[in-house]
Amino acid sequence: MGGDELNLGMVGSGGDGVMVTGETLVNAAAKKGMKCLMLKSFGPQIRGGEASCKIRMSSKKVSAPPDKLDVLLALNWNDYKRFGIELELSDGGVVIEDGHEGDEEPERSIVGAQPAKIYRIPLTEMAKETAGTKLAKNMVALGVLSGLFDLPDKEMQAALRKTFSRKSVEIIDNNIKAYEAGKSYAEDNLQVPSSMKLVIDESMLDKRVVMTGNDAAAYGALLAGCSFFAGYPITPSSEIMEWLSNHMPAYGGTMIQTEDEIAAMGMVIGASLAGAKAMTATSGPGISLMIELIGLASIAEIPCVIVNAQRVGPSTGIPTKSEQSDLLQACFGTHGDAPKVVIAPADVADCFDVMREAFFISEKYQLPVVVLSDGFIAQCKSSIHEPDLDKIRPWERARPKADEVSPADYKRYEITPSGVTWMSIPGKDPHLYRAAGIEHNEAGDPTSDFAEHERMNEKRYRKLEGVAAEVNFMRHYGPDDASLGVIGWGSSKGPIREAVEILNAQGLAVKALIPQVLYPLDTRQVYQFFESLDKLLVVELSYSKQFLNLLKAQLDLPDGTLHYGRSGGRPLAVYEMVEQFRKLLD
Amino acid sequence: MGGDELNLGMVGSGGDGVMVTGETLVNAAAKKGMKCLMLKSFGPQIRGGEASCKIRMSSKKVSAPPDKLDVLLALNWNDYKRFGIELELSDGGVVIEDGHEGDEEPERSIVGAQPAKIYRIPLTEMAKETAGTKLAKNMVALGVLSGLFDLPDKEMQAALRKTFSRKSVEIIDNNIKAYEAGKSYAEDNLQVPSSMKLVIDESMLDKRVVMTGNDAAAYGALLAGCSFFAGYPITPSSEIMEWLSNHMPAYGGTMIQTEDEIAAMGMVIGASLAGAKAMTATSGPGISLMIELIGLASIAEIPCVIVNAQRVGPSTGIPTKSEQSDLLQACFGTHGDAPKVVIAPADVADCFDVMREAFFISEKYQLPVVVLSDGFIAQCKSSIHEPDLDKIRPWERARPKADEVSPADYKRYEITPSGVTWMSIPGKDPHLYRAAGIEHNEAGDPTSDFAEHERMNEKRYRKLEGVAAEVNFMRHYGPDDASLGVIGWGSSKGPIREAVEILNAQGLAVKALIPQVLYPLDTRQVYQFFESLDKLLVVELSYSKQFLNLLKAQLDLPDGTLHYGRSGGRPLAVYEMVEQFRKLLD
Amino acid sequence: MDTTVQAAPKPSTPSEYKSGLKPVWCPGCGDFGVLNALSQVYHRLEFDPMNTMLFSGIGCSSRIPGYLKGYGFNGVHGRVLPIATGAKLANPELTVIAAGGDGDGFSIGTGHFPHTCRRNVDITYIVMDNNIYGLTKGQLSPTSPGQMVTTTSSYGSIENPINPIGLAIGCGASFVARSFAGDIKHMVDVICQGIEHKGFSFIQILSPCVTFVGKDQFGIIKNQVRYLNEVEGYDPTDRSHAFQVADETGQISLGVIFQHPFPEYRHGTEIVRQRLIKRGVPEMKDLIAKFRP
Amino acid sequence: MDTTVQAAPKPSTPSEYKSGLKPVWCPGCGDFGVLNALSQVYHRLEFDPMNTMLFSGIGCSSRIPGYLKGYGFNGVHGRVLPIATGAKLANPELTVIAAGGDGDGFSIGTGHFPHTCRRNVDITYIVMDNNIYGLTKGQLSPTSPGQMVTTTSSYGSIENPINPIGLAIGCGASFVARSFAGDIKHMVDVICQGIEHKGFSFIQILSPCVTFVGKDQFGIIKNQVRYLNEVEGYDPTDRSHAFQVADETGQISLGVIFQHPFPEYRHGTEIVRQRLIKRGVPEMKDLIAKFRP
Ligand SMILES: Cc1ncc(C[n+]2csc(CCOP(=O)(O)OP(=O)(O)O)c2C)c(N)n1
Ligand SMILES: Cc1ncc(C[n+]2csc(CCOP(=O)(O)OP(=O)(O)O)c2C)c(N)n1
Ligand code: SF4
Ligand code: SF4
Ligand SMILES: [Mg+2]
Ligand SMILES: [Mg+2]
Repeated sequence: MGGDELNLGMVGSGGDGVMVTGETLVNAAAKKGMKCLMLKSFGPQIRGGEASCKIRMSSKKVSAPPDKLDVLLALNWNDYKRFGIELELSDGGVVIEDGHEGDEEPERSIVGAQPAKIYRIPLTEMAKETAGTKLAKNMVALGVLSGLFDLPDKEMQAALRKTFSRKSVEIIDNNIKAYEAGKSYAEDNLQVPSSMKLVIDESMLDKRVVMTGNDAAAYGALLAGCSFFAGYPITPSSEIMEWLSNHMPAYGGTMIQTEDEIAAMGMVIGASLAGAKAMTATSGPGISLMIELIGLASIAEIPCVIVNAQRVGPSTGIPTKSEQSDLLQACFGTHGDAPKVVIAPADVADCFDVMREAFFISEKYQLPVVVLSDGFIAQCKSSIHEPDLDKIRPWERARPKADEVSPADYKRYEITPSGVTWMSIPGKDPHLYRAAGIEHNEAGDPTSDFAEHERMNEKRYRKLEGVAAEVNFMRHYGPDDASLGVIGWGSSKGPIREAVEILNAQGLAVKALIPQVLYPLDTRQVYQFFESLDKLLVVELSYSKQFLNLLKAQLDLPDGTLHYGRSGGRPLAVYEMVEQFRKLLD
Repeated sequence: MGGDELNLGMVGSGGDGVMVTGETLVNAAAKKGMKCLMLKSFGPQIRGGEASCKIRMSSKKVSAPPDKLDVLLALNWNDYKRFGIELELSDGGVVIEDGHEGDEEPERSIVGAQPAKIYRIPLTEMAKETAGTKLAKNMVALGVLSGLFDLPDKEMQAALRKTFSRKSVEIIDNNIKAYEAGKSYAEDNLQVPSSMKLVIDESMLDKRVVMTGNDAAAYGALLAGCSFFAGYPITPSSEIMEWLSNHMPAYGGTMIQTEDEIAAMGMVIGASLAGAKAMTATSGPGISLMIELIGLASIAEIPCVIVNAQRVGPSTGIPTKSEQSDLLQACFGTHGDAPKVVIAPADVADCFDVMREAFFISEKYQLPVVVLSDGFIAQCKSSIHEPDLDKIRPWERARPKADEVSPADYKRYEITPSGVTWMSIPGKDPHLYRAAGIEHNEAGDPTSDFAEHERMNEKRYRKLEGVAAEVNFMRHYGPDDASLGVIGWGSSKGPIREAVEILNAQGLAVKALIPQVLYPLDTRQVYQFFESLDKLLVVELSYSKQFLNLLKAQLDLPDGTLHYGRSGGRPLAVYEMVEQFRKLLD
Repeated sequence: MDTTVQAAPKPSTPSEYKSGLKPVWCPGCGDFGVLNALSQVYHRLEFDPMNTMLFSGIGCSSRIPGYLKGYGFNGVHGRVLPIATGAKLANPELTVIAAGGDGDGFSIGTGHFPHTCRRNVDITYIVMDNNIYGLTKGQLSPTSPGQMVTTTSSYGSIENPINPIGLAIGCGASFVARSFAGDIKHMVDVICQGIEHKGFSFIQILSPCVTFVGKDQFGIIKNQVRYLNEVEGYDPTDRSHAFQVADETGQISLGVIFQHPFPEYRHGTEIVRQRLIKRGVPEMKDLIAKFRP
Repeated sequence: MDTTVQAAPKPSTPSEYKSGLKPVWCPGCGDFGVLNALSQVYHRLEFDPMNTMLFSGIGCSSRIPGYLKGYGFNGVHGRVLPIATGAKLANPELTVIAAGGDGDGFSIGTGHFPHTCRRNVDITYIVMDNNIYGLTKGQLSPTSPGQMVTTTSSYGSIENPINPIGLAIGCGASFVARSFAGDIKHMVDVICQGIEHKGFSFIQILSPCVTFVGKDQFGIIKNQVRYLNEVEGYDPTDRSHAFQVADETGQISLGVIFQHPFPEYRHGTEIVRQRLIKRGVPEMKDLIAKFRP
């Protein structure tokens, strides 16, 4: 708390403007070159019900969602009841609430530590006074936070202007007034220990952008050359198609909302056959419907990228919450032996790079690539370092070269050492062929010969060897020679990484490995990681131990490997990870 | 060869009547109390193209498909070319072909050993002479086989009459004449060493029925109390619905062909909610479409049985050939953590018992049960021991008892120690509830609370512990203390079992384990099996080692466990298994 | 029905037919109207909740089974028709109602609709049509009018919307009606007729989404409605007439648009069963004889 | 198109448009007629195989891409329309044809049909309708007539068959036609018109299954056909007239039953694109500005 980071939670009713306040903070942080991330949570009401958010900001790295809160802003204690369990106060944390000193105490039952201090501030009253409407109470609160924690004023005001940029000048001015009133109030009346002030390391000033994982994935796909998107809305992935709906048409690409996920996957396959870099994005229920056609893309060797922003399952599950329980489906969900690649972004920024790799792999190896994002990454509004746009180099599919193979000799599914065969493009290449979801010979004609089937299986799986060898995509944290190691994946990276850093700083030799190409796993690298270990802990957010099972399927885990897993629904916490590490160290 | 069994192959063009001949033989064998099984194979023509079949008959147990042939009946050598690789002749095997001694030699390139003897017999000519049509040449051939190998004449004639029972008396008589002519011809002109004659052990005379696995599954389901079937045709499972189409209506049940597999699974869920024991049957592509709704049945805890008669995958694959590559999909194909039970019949007769267990498990534990049959079992016409109809005891779903819980207090998803909660039935119980595919609290109302989600995951998975403990369904072969063991599943059982028996007879200590409830695995039993072992071999027909991976996910395999797997497309052969065993013994 | 059952007292007012759970809908949402209408239907037809099953898919509208007394099932997106059909076929004594949104029914669920129409199983299907995807926050729906800007049609929809009424008639549905969430009495009448119709009844209810389409929808619709039962000479059994109503623009006809009695699915199954019984049905165990060689 | 391409010589006779692979169909199957007709269509319209894509699902009929020159795809059961749509949208210069069976199109694929009609993407869809599931050996199809006995309707079908022509018109298809595998010349004419139609064209071809329905089908159909182009005053743009044809019994009308020009999907996308271009399109990399705080 304080010092180099601030963890802040807010809760309010519909109309309290919790999300607007949060996003303004994220923007302000980004403007000041800080890292920042925001986790939203909503009540059951479709719209306008109670909501909460948690924000973590720092000049240094921020890779995990906020654990316990330094500050809790309660616009409404009744709503806090619903979210309390997600809004745990840390030791020494403070609470800000709407009200007058001296009024009757509201009913509070704060989860976590007893607050070091409760500031009662007449937010609503000040809003009415300054902005003429109680709706501005969130802006008063923002001002209070700014004053109390010494947040960068210039950036706060700029962010606030951005937030209201579509509103009238009058509204903007009123909100600024409300903000300023809050700020003065805090400066005049309140104080927190200076240790709680956020130290902004100006040397860290940096090019920041504010994105969610869905934004990064959509933009990354566009830059990777994706010109065709077909999809069907579903939480928490819809924003990918919404962003592309906005930005694809201008570049001549097609974004189409289909009747269902089956049609989406079908169109992606058709578009890819016709030469486009094509993708879809969905969540668990949508993947379940696409399974058959993912298998088709596998046997017919059609490049395509499928984003799955995982949510809590099974079935409809909890659409707004995140989990890591679609992993085995991604790897093994199709019937038959159907090779595909599964790759997982580990944070918001990463979505950008992962899309690049996904298109590279799928176009080069001509197979479906599943990008396993999750609800946390997908929707977490973050201030991140601007992605490296120059790293994008769209890969061109290998086509039969006119001078190397004549149309008559061309065999679409010729057995090659790499498993990859040239793929001609209709309208561009005279090398005609017929693709098939039925088992086929090298020419693409149906066969029921078992020997041919075996050879084709070999060919198709050989491509995975190439992927495992070529795509080196794994994150390491901590000293190489640590004797205690953790392996995790996806958005668990954040808390794992921070826990490793915390413990390393305390002189404890722990390390972590986050494979990103989860299938096929580059087992060499993993075994190397195991070498120094006395103990290995596998970490995931799946009740049924899917990651553990996936690892077991692909390699031999060290004896006595331990597992820490639980259902999703809330992100892994840094302190939770530290606790797990400590248990192992004992 | 000879002695206690006969392995016979036939090949011919459309119209040669290969299948009719084969089925007649199976019936004859069954009438004589013999075990017998027949494996069919067709060319690419939709109908009326070349076809072949292989038959294995014996008074003793016959649990594997025929390996190498004792006799090859070639009605047409051109067709043999296409099937040769599936029709391998064994050492000392004989060939029967249509033709005259002295005619120009046909072009033969027989796969396997050189024939000990080639009998050229004017089948067509004799057919014309006796029956007035060359169409009867298959019956002449049948007569020849009967004479040559001393097959039971009375039963042959009766079976032949059964085959033609819908034809006119004249046609039947003509076919009988053709048969008799063939028989006399063989008795008069040919002879095989007496060692090749089939010894029929009259003490084995037994109640036999002729069924395919699909027949057994359909009939088993009906007897288990299944009153609702919804499905969509697909090879090789369609015969289940076809049989039920015929037999269900009379008993008040419903069999409905739906617009697709999604609708089929949906109707099954609806019917089950409304109180019926409900099932569907399909193959890989259909399962892929049902995945989403299987997940729904899992979270909403709705009993249902789904038969998957596996075929070669992925995608459309080879519809007419068998493989074991839908295993991981069955266990882990749904998104989210969605417990279900996977159970595999190991042979044709077994389909009957497995359906009983499947309904028992699904009704008792209120979850989807996937019955993983395969194309070989599903369509293999077999003479088997009549199933024990008395073993069927339809299980009644546990409903809230009026005197134990009032409708107002009833909670459909109450957390219980066993994970199972009473399930009321509309129209029967006043204990109303709302089921949901969304995560829910004990009452069934939606929740997004992560703690509640964790508790519900625990509840749902707890049911699997009950299943693993209660349903003891595993086959053991060979001496308990053998140091070499094989573990396999499904239709691999046949060849594994025979290989074990052969090697045991030779004094070699090998044993085999065939778990039938594959998920959740009763690991205690498996570990017990491991105890005596120096070496373990995992056997399956999946290129990507699905069974091995499933085992690894559920237990720790002994160090140095070996694997023998290959793509499907042809069944595992006994000699292939023996070879694998021998390799290990070396 | 079991004799041991202690019958629960039947609700005696419409509001007693509500479950008591608080709807998650936005204030003003059309779906509240549908819920109120259904509770009145339950009351008017004196439903025994124990014999009533209300099925739905996923969407704002699909939350409705949670709010009514009876057996309910909030399934998955798009599959309400097969699930409801299965329940009715398995347990024909039940009153089975299916409900859901325009996306649920006419986008992801399209494939089941023609087949449900032609089978004519005796269930009632209520589509709460708001021309948008409400639950997922405002994407294009198959009934969104051309040019509509949504989060997935940033520059206006370029697709021709589906016409649920025309489609239903084209698919041979035996009962096709339309009502409006702004007129509870009308909804109650039409839904009652639908439920009493023997066979599949389809009812489109215009149920505005105040959040993602707009509060003005109620007014816009109200200004265009006409009631078919007030239209002189309107004959709902006249198919081509019905097609014209389906194609109308500028006005919105409410009421039973098409109704045509044709045999219910169960009629067919019963005939078959009776025929078989007459022939003589063997003991199930005796079927084994069919497999004897 | 790349300049490096060595153009293959264009086939110069209908039979040169065949791939040479031997069809797996039963002797006498109607699908042979469709294949022959298509090879003549390719020839008449002077297709360059390199620019032609023929898509299908799974079924006997769906084997057809194997037998014609061009790019082909024998996909999975029921998904031919989305796959073909994706190809056409991604590569609008191609001629895209979709083909398949009645089960493929109107049972498992039903859900895609109304949406393909309303999108009006410029592809041609040929359904080879034999009223049965051929490949899987004789089960009930959605176009099997009532009472038909099949392996899955042991006592006669109790469902009302789907009416593909009526459904297509009801779904707002812009081109709806019917032809017959027994009349090659007619098929060629109608298919050419369908391909030349701008937008989605749907053609039902009655293509008898001699094995599971019967050889007599050709004769039965032949006895009932009438040719719409010989019917005086038949106006294919008259929707209600077209519905009557769809509903007819006792006779079978062949030809273009309904045709109505309305804007093709691409028309909509092009308008949007031009509008955006006029506004000014930033470099893709400059879109990053949208994310600056
Ligand atoms: C297979 C699947 N795809 C997508 C979704 C996401 N989803 C939930 S509701 C919905 C559409 C909601 O629209 P509608 O059916 O019209 O209902 P409304 O909310 O408007 O009442 C979608 C796309 C899902 N739950 N499952
Ligand atoms: C998902 C799926 N379900 C079922 C099948 C099995 N199947 C293959 S073709 C077919 C139907 C064939 O009928 P139709 O489409 O009318 O084509 P036809 O053979 O009559 O030309 C079926 C059910 C399949 N391949 N995939
Ligand atoms: S989003 Fe629209 S449809 Fe959903 S509850 Fe709100 S107003 Fe109703
Ligand atoms: S089964 Fe019927 S549809 Fe299929 S090829 Fe034979 S005749 Fe044609
Ligand atoms: Mg809607
Ligand atoms: Mg057909």
